Amino acid sequence: MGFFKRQLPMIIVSVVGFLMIVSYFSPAPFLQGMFTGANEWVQIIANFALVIGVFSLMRAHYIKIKRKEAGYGYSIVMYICLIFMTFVGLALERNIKSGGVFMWMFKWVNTPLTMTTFSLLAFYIASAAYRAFRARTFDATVMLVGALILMIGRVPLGAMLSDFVHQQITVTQIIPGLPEMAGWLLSVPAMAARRAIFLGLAVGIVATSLRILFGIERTYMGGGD
Amino acid sequence: MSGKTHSGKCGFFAVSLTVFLCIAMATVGIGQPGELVLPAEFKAIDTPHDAGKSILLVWSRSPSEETRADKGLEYVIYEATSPEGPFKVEEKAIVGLEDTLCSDAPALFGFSPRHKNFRFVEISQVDEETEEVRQHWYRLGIRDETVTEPVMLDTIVTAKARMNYFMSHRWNTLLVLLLMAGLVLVCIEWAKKHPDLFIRKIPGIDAVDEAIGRATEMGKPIMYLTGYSDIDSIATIASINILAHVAKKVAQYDSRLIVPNKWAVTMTLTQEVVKQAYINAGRPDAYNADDIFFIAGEQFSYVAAVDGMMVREKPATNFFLGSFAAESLLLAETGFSIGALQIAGTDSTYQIPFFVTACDYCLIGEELYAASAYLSREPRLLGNLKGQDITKIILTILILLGSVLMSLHVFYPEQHWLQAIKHFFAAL
Amino acid sequence: MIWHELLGIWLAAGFTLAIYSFLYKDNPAYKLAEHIYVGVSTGYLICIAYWEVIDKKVIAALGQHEWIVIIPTLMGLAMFTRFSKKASWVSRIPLAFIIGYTAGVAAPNNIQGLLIEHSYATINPVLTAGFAPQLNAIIMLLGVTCGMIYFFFSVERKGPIKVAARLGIFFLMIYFGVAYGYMVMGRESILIGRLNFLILDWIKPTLAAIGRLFGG
Amino acid sequence: MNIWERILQIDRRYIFLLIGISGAIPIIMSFSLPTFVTPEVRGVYNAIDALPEGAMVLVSFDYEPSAMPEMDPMAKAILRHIFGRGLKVVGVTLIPYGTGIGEELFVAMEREFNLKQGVDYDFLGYKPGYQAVVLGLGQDLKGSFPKNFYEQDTRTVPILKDINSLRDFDYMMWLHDDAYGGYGWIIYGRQNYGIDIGSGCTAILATGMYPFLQAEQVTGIVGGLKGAAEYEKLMGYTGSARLGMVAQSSIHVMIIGLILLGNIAFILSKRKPKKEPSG
Repeated sequence: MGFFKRQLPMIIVSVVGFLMIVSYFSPAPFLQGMFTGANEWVQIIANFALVIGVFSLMRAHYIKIKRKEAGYGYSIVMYICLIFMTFVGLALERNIKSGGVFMWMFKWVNTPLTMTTFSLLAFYIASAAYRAFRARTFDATVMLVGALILMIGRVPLGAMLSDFVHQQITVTQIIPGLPEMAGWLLSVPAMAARRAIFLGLAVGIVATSLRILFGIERTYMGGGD
Repeated sequence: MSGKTHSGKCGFFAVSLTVFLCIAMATVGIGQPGELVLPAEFKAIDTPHDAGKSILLVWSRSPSEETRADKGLEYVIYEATSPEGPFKVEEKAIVGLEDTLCSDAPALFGFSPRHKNFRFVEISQVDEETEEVRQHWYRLGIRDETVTEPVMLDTIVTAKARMNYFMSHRWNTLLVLLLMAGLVLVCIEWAKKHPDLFIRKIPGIDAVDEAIGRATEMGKPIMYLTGYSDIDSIATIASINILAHVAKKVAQYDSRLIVPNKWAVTMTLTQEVVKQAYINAGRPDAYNADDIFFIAGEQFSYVAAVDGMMVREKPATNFFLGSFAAESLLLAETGFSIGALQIAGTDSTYQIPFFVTACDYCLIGEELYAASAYLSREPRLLGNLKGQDITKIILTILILLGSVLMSLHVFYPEQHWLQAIKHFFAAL
Repeated sequence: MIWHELLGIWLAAGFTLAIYSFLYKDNPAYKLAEHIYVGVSTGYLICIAYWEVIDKKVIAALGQHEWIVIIPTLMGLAMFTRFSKKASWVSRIPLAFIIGYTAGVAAPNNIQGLLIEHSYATINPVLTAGFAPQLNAIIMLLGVTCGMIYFFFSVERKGPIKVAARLGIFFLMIYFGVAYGYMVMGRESILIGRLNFLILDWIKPTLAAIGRLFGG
Repeated sequence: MNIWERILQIDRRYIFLLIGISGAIPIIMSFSLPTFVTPEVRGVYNAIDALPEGAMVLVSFDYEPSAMPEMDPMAKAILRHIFGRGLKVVGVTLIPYGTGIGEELFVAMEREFNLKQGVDYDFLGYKPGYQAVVLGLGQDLKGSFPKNFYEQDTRTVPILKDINSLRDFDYMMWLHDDAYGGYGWIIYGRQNYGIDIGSGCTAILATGMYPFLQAEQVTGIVGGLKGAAEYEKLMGYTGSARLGMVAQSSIHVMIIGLILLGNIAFILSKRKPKKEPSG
């Protein structure tokens, strides 16, 4: 039994991974077919797994309802919405993409909730910036200056401001305007740092993948040998 | 010298270059601007690194390109199913002067500068009706606005489309992969002999103990998020590896660990990992599977639910490790508002700034992948970090050297080997 | 205006305000919106998963006698063995398949897409025509190499390495600030979208309708 | 605790309030700032304006719902221009979410211009494969989309009668929030089938599109809310984009002001706050 529980999954990981690598380097149709096939298989498995996720969600709310925990009424609402949406989408409407109750729910319930939750970012981005962008240390100051130049330089205000200063004080004309500075910061020093991050990431990702394929790293399977 | 050039092709190009130069000089000597001059060389070869569906037709540039460029000069390819013909009157392909030089397609021909003197076209050998690969024969014509009929070259060429098993233009990827695989294995052996390997401090990971201790003291739970991506992202796997260490410590400290998941597969894996960690810590009874659950499957409903849970459960510590998208700041700011100590780490470069501003500690990019090894202190994994470092050192040296050579190339433009390192890194 | 659209606008406006109420503090309106959101979005996800994957890729394939699709189906079903204590190890097989796939795809793709591509973009002549491009090339090269040195894990930070790593942090900080500033505008426009909806699609038409009602 | 220290520790909910108000007021009051039209937006406008009556325009709706606040005002302004001139539109999308977006826009336009599906416009819908879809459309439109979004046989749809490939379109508008398929429309659509393309994209993506403008692979770029506002200006109306631009500037200035205020307070209070950012 130990073989099926421990070794077999590791063998599958290595074999599947190796085949994927080979198919990356070969144009042979059967390998390419295997690559797309594997991609579809992963999708199919993940979609079956969704049932387990939904089961977990329903169980968590069921426990709340059963124990009549504070706010269990919300869990009942969750149940109603989930069952209603699923019933409409699976049983009532075969063509869910256009018209109908399903798309109406998507358009007037799901989308506004998505957009609104997303838009909370505008508030958070302001409060986080207010708190963190203070000239406390050298590093924090560098961040602050970079953020300010970008924020001012990329709106019309930045251009107007630079033009005004350039016209008033002729000497400042040797200093580039804020939009140019913003563009330069983005394309040179920030790009350099981003590339360094990317190169480090690539090495980290590949090394982690190889550790997994060689069976050196197996913590994700519950660890132990 | 680019490694992409095959020796056979080298010979072919060397010969054809000579022929081309002779003819070019001859025509210039004759200097008849009124006549179209035929290319000196016309050849068919199998398309390298394809599945055997097409061939390439390659010919030397006609000297007329120089003299009659403004006359809409173009080449015409005629096709036949047998060498005797008949060559279909309808053109198989018309080849203009833009983007058809062999040097425009280094993936097929490599970077040799001589390819500037040749043009090519890729021709499918698949029969449109039967979808079978069939051999064809080709002739080349040249024409411009001033002539009604194209001037035809007598040469009839053909090639068999062969199946290639290796995408030769990806040899650089293969080389890097083999190098890294070798380094991984070598460094493991090395680390077994040198267990006391130096690893620099990673502040975010050093804070893990403090963060868990804090939660225990306050009697509040710890929240751990594996991020936005499913298990198809290596960052998620890295995060699950870190979770194993965190869970073990949580079990030892006797705190509560909450792991809300966005994906069913990560939920399954995180349950497995946490359960095993509790077993390893000798406290299997303390493991509660209901604390590792699926909370919502869509990006912002996940945010709404996790944020709601955060303000209600008030965890003392938040871990955000894995891939994150727009939700990074939505989670971290809510975490800040409840006064949680927050440790974040992500490979999503655009989200790192948000985590840096809103969290107490942030693992930047690669540090996320190093964290598991750092926490485990296992020689095999630490040796692996050494391997990563060696790769980066080699990369740094190559980048510096490459830049120096490229600078020299500015002064010696005919020394094409100076571009070799840059060309090695060309993703074709 | 059609009645169901009017209902939709009012519903959407209500949800928008409910979510925004969270900015003040957690409250019943937010909780209600949150639970509805989780229910609806998960239901949506289930339907999409069924129609786009199970129906199109499994049932349709079986209809065309592509029996190979039975293997991933069985692997998918094997995930359910998690509910049994004895057989739960079977679920490791589909997990192993997915992880093998992930690792196998990630390794070469990241070498090509990140490592090779960004190295290629970095290697440029340092000595070029003009002072400005030359300076930029030097700064770029410096930033990339020092940034990489910052990530070295097994090299002690002393002497030149310390200086380089420090310089690397400097470049990283510029990037963080610049990237933050760069993202601000896009985030603002999302809020504008919501405000536009609330004011232009909801409040103003409603006020206009009330005005018509009483103003004759 | 002096005033500066109080400002430093201000409850973040006041910040939220300031942001909300500074965004809402310009929209409520319908403020508008003078809008200057940039050449890249004019490039798209002029290209559409120069099309002969009855010309065919392909529109690809390649953006996700999360980009709708930025993209919808732009898409509406451009579609109004196209339909207002009596041109015909065929819609398509390379991403699954694009179907909902495309359908909704067509429904809105149908009402506004009294259009008829199948005669004045048609929507092909979604097909996976990015570049493969572009290539498929380039070779055989009806073969790669046997049925349109409304489940009709594309061979029987009147508007598609003479449309067999990308070559039969007079212009293409690419509305996108990402470089789907690695700029498949430009690389394959433009280079292989010679279709003129206008790009409409999010502000973040616009920077990355400029090389294509310089290489004349797109006739113009409409970038983000700002681009949409300029297009509305060209069309001669003040829509949500122009109102939104003022609101956006106002929020933007507010955030900058807050950061500056925080720093002034910090310097004047000379007090170290608890939380340090880490790197």
